[in-house]
Amino acid sequence: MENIPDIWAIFTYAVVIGILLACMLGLSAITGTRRSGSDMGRSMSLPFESGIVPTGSARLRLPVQYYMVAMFFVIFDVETAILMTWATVVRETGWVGYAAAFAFIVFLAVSLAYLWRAGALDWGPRVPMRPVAEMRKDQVS
Amino acid sequence: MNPLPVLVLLPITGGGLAWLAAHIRPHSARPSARDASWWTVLATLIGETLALAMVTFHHTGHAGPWLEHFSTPWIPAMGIAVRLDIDGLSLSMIWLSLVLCFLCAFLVPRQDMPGAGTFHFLFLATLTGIIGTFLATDLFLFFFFWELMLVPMFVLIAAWGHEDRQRAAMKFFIFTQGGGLIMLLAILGLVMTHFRATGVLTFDYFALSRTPLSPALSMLLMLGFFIAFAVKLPVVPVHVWLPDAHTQAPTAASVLLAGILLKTGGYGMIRFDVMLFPDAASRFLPVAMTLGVVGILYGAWMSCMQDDVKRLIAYSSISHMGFVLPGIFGGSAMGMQGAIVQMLAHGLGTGALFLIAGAIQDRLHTRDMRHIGGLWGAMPRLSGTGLFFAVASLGMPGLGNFAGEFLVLLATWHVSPVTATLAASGLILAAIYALRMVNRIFLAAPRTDLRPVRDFPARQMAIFACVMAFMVVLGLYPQPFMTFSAPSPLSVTAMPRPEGRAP
Amino acid sequence: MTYPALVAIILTPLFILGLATVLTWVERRLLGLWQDRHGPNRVGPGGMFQAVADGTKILFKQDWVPPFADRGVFVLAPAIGMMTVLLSFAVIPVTLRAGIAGDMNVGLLFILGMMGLGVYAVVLAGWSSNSKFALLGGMRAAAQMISYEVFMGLSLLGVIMMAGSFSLRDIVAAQDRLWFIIPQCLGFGVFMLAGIAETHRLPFDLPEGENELGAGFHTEYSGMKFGMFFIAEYAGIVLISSLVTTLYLGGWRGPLLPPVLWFALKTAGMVAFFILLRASLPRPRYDQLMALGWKVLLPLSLFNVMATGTILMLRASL
Amino acid sequence: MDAFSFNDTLLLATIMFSVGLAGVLVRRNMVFMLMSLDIMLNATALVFVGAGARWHDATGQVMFLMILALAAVETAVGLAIILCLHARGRPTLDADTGNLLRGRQHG
Amino acid sequence: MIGHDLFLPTPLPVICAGLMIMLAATAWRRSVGRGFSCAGVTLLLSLAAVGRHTGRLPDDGGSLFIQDQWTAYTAILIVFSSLCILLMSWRDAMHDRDALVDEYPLLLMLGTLGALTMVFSVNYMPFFLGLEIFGISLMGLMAFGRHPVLAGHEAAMKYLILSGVSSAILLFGIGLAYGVTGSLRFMPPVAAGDVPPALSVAATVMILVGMFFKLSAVPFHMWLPDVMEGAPVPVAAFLAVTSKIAIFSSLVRYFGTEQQAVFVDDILYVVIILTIMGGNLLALRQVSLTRLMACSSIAHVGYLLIAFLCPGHMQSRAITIYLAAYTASTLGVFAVMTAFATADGPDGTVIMQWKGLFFTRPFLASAMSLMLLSLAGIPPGIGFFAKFEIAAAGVEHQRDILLCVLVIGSIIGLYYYLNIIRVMISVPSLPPSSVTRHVRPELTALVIVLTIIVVIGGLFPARTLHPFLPVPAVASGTRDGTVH
Repeated sequence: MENIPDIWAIFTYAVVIGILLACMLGLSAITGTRRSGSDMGRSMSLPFESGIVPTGSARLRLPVQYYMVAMFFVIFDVETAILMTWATVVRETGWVGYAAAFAFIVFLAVSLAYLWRAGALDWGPRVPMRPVAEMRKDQVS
Repeated sequence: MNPLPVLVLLPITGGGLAWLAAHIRPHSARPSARDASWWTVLATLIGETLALAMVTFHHTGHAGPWLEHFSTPWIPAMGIAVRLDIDGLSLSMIWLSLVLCFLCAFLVPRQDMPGAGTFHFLFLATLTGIIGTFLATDLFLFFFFWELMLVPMFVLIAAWGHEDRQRAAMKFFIFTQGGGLIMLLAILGLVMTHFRATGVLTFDYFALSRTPLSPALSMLLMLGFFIAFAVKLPVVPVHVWLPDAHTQAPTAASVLLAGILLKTGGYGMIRFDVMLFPDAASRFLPVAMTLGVVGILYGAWMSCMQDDVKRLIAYSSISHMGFVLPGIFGGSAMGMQGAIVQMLAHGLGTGALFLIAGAIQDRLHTRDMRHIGGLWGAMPRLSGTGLFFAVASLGMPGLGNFAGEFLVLLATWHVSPVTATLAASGLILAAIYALRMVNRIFLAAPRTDLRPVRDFPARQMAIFACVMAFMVVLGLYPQPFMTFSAPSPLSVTAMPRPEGRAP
Repeated sequence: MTYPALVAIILTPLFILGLATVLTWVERRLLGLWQDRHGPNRVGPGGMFQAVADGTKILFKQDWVPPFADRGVFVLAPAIGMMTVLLSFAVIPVTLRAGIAGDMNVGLLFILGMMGLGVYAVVLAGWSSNSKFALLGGMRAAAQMISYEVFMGLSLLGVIMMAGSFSLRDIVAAQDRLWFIIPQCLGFGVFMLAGIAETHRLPFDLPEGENELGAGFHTEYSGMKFGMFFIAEYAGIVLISSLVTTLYLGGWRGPLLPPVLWFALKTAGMVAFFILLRASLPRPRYDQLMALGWKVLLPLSLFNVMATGTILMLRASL
Repeated sequence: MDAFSFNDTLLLATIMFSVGLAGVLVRRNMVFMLMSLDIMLNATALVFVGAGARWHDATGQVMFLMILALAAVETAVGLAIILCLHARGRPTLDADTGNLLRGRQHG
Repeated sequence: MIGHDLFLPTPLPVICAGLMIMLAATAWRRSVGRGFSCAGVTLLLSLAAVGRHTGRLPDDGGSLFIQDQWTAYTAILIVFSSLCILLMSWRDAMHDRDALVDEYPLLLMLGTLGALTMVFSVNYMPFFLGLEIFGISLMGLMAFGRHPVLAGHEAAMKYLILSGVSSAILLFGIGLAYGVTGSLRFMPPVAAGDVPPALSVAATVMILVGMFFKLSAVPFHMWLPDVMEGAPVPVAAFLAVTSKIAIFSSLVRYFGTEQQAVFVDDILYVVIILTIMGGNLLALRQVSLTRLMACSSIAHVGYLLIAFLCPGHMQSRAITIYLAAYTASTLGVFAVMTAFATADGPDGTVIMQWKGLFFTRPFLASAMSLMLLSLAGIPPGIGFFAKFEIAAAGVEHQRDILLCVLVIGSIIGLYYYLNIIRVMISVPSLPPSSVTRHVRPELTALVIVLTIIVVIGGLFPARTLHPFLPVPAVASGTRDGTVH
């Protein structure tokens, strides 16, 4: 384990950064101006929505794509992790390792193709292409 | 060609044919086409009888007690083979079965029955199981048939029975199956003991009979067998299924149940309990006697309490089969003979009684004795038959039951006079319930206005007459039956064996 | 741990902070230059002290935590953002010797991990603000960053395969004959795009998207906490630039000049490139951004991995 | 010259595992249950890494990767199911409200 | 270095390839029929490939997979049951346009792949992989619920959480075992070095607990009825049959058939008693047929474990035949259920829907009765012989208490199986003419085939089953020969 000193160095570094950040936050807390009571205007206690008084909860229901991206990330990131183990030893594992990685990537690509075709990668509803004539008809009527 | 597998397979094949026959032209207008299924059954029974007759009369010249043997490997790895043997005991039991089946086939009303084909198939399948049970000398095979006869019987009761049929069928199945599983363990225990002692894995009855057993173990195994048979017989604490099943079953099934299925219990006790574990059986005698006496008295007492005809007969069966127990375990040849005769007589008598009760129910649509009465005037032939069998049931000297009961009581007297006395007092109760039944159904004033009902036709009366004749012969001159149906001792294995059996 | 190393450890974050602060000025000046207008030019010579003025202002602004926000998380979020970026610098080998833990054998993985943690900063900021704009911005940022993290990792596979190591110093050493930008041009392209998306810089700054979402995930932030997000972004630019330098441009290697200078030059060039991109490119729609990632970059980087592997294997076996 | 002995690793892993298990048992929010599950899985992954270090054997790390993949897939599938439940009109993430499968019983 | 010991039983790559082709085909253009036929062809191919393998078993025992009679046997069972389940779902898939069922055969194949991997593995790594592939594909399958959609998802979620917990426990045990022995070989750990033996005991116990969870043995059984009720009927069959075969086969391979450590025996003893009694008693109260089948499958696991606990010369046969009997009969029940279900009418999951079946559809009713009787252990079904063998194994080892439990359990079981037959016999509430029949040739064929298997297996077990008899794991010495 030759990188033990490295770990300690990084640890120290992290501590130093932590202290630094704490100083920054603390300093601004000390130096910053303060308002209290009636000085705090009503508008300061409202979330910013471009000048409109907010209505409803801020806990929105988000489009499903966000969740899908989360799932795909989880999957593909782990695939990356597995590929990385091969990446460092490409030459050592030889053609067998190459074949394994190749199969793996093919599987991955096929799954990606499947996801693509299934529409999982599309954001928003698919807008059907309509011929121009039809749109004209709509306008006329 | 060896007749034994034919005996076993013929009924089920016939059953299949009967089922097919009913399905070929089910809606034909001609009665002969509608009854095709029934004719097939009849043909099967006749064929079976012929085969049996061949066995009976072909080998009378031989000296050995085992009349016939058949063996073919089945599951060699487990030492399981299809081993069928027949001796006098099995033979007489099968004869009894056939006679009763004929009775059923002729007397059970067969018009307007839904699913006649299936009914006949199940009926014959039950018969297969029963005959298989009487013939098998491989313990696994025996168990196989033992289980096999339950299923069709279950369906018969559950599908064609009376009001509360399904609960009764479940009760019947679970009790018998539970007993069967315990017997399975006992069989396996015996086989394993034999395997440990000799290194040979076999289910052969004759081989297993030579297994060296410690007294405790043999007692345990004997009990395992005993429980299964006791459920079937039935012995008192485990009899609960019987009144329900008998009452709710359709007539034919009642006859099969009372006439034959109960006998498999007795047959099993003789063949397996006493023959395989003679020491344990003799040590078990006091318990068996107590159970027997309790059964006699309890059955008779309960029988006196009933209003339902079929229920009354069912309880009387318990009482009658109570005599079998001390007879079998008494250890004397006389007791054994008495038990066998009792079984035969009870099979015929009770079977006939159930048929009569069924006939009454078909005609009057009730089994409640409080609503029946004065049948003598309306149906003299039916009533006369009923009277005859009721009297047989109470043990009238000169009829089969008397011979059986007398022999058993005599044998018991030698062992334990107190028991014999108590058992004999059961006969008094028997007289009460039998006469009470006769009195209320046939003799008392009519309770309801009897619509014009059909009496037994002459054809049926002829059959009943045959049965009555049997009963009389059994009562007056039982000796031929006794010698004929004595169980073969194990030491004498069968006659010339072409295949050569593993020892 | 040696004394000089300790000094380096303490000075590095300060230096990076300073650099990032200065970069805010540099960027505005450069944008002015490229867009043919003036940048900040009042404070100090050439507006040089503009950054100092901004810093001072930020320090004295009100330390405001909105009452509707989730207080603890709200304060923590910018610190996390800052922390992950600064920590990533630890494994960057400025020269053969300089660098805090440049020898770390999983250096590249460490950086990827830190970038992964960086997502928390924006998500937590957006969530804890309890405001619709902030939440939407945070979610957009999260989706974008985690998506592009996948492609970034995959695009790096080519480099790792060629170098046979995760250690950044080994990777630089493997480029003694040829910079990886040439054999790995595909990977480089993907990595650049992913790097821009990771730092949510223009043109991929949809999480902030001021014309749609106010200021995105840091809408409710002000004062030093906003400043930290701001600084972290510039530190991120420096980080990506120095990573590109290390991974694709041969790191400190170069003729004549000392290694440190070479490294600084290359990094500065990359930073300038970032700013140039901002000056010249329009912003795509969000769905276009995601489609670009999943439908173009991912297959491309998979292809890159396979191609690199094939060539490596062929070369090894011939 | 191991940085941590196997027993220390094991201790840490056990603590993590217990925390995760407690989480699964106590939390009723399905997302939190998923997270607790991941903690449990990560604890087991830690055991493998520790054991691999003890025997200087790479298979431990291979198992670690496998567990990582498993955790990822399980999380993904779990999220998908939660999403479906949510989309089909179950407004809450509370696991206790799922009572469609109690089994109707006699009486 | 990897190239030398790439030992791979052929069914695995065959199914993998089939999976990829199917996935690509789905991506190209969706077609339910093609997906199903592709899956069927792949399963048939893999059935043909059982027993073959590529590469050669390395001498140093570092292999991940193994190929012997036991694996061949269980693999055949698994592929066969998958085929049956594919057939069962055919009708729903082809005639229910609302459901997006293109992925259904895909997931089914994936599950089969997982089960096969488990069966073939002699290393924790592929075992664990197989377990998870199986579990995760199952979650997907459950969500295909046709009628109460939410129920399917709820079932899947329940399964996810519980199987996740059990996987974690199992994995922790494996990790401990690895820490104790330094090897991932698939066998109970034997402590080496300075690690206290308590660790290896803990490892074994945790692995056992994990396996019991997956097998749904009693203290860990509560999920199975819920999950099976929520899942579509064919998926419930998959859960009840395939997973049981795969995990039980692994259990046999893991502990071998030799005498185990005492504590394992004790644990098993208690678990068996609880499992048989618990499963049967639970089943008594069910009105849903799928739940009832779930409970009965719990009980059957208990019976199987009795044979597992009785090493010796009966054991191998008992386990083999019982597995076959259980598979055929359970599949039969589910096949009849699918055949009974109609698209708009009753789906057969509630027992009362079966009322009067003997009069409306006698063939189905007879087949159903046969299967149920076989499960209950009554001739002429194959289950009779199987239970007989189990009892024989138990008697040989004088496991008296277990045998009593077996008998009591069987009697209770008899009650609820018969109860279904009773319901089928009772007079129908509807006149026969009003019952619409949807006769599907493939389902009829399936039911007939299974019926024949059950009857022939019950009447001639010697002829039909003994050629397949495997020599499980250690007892044969194969493991000793291959893994040192």
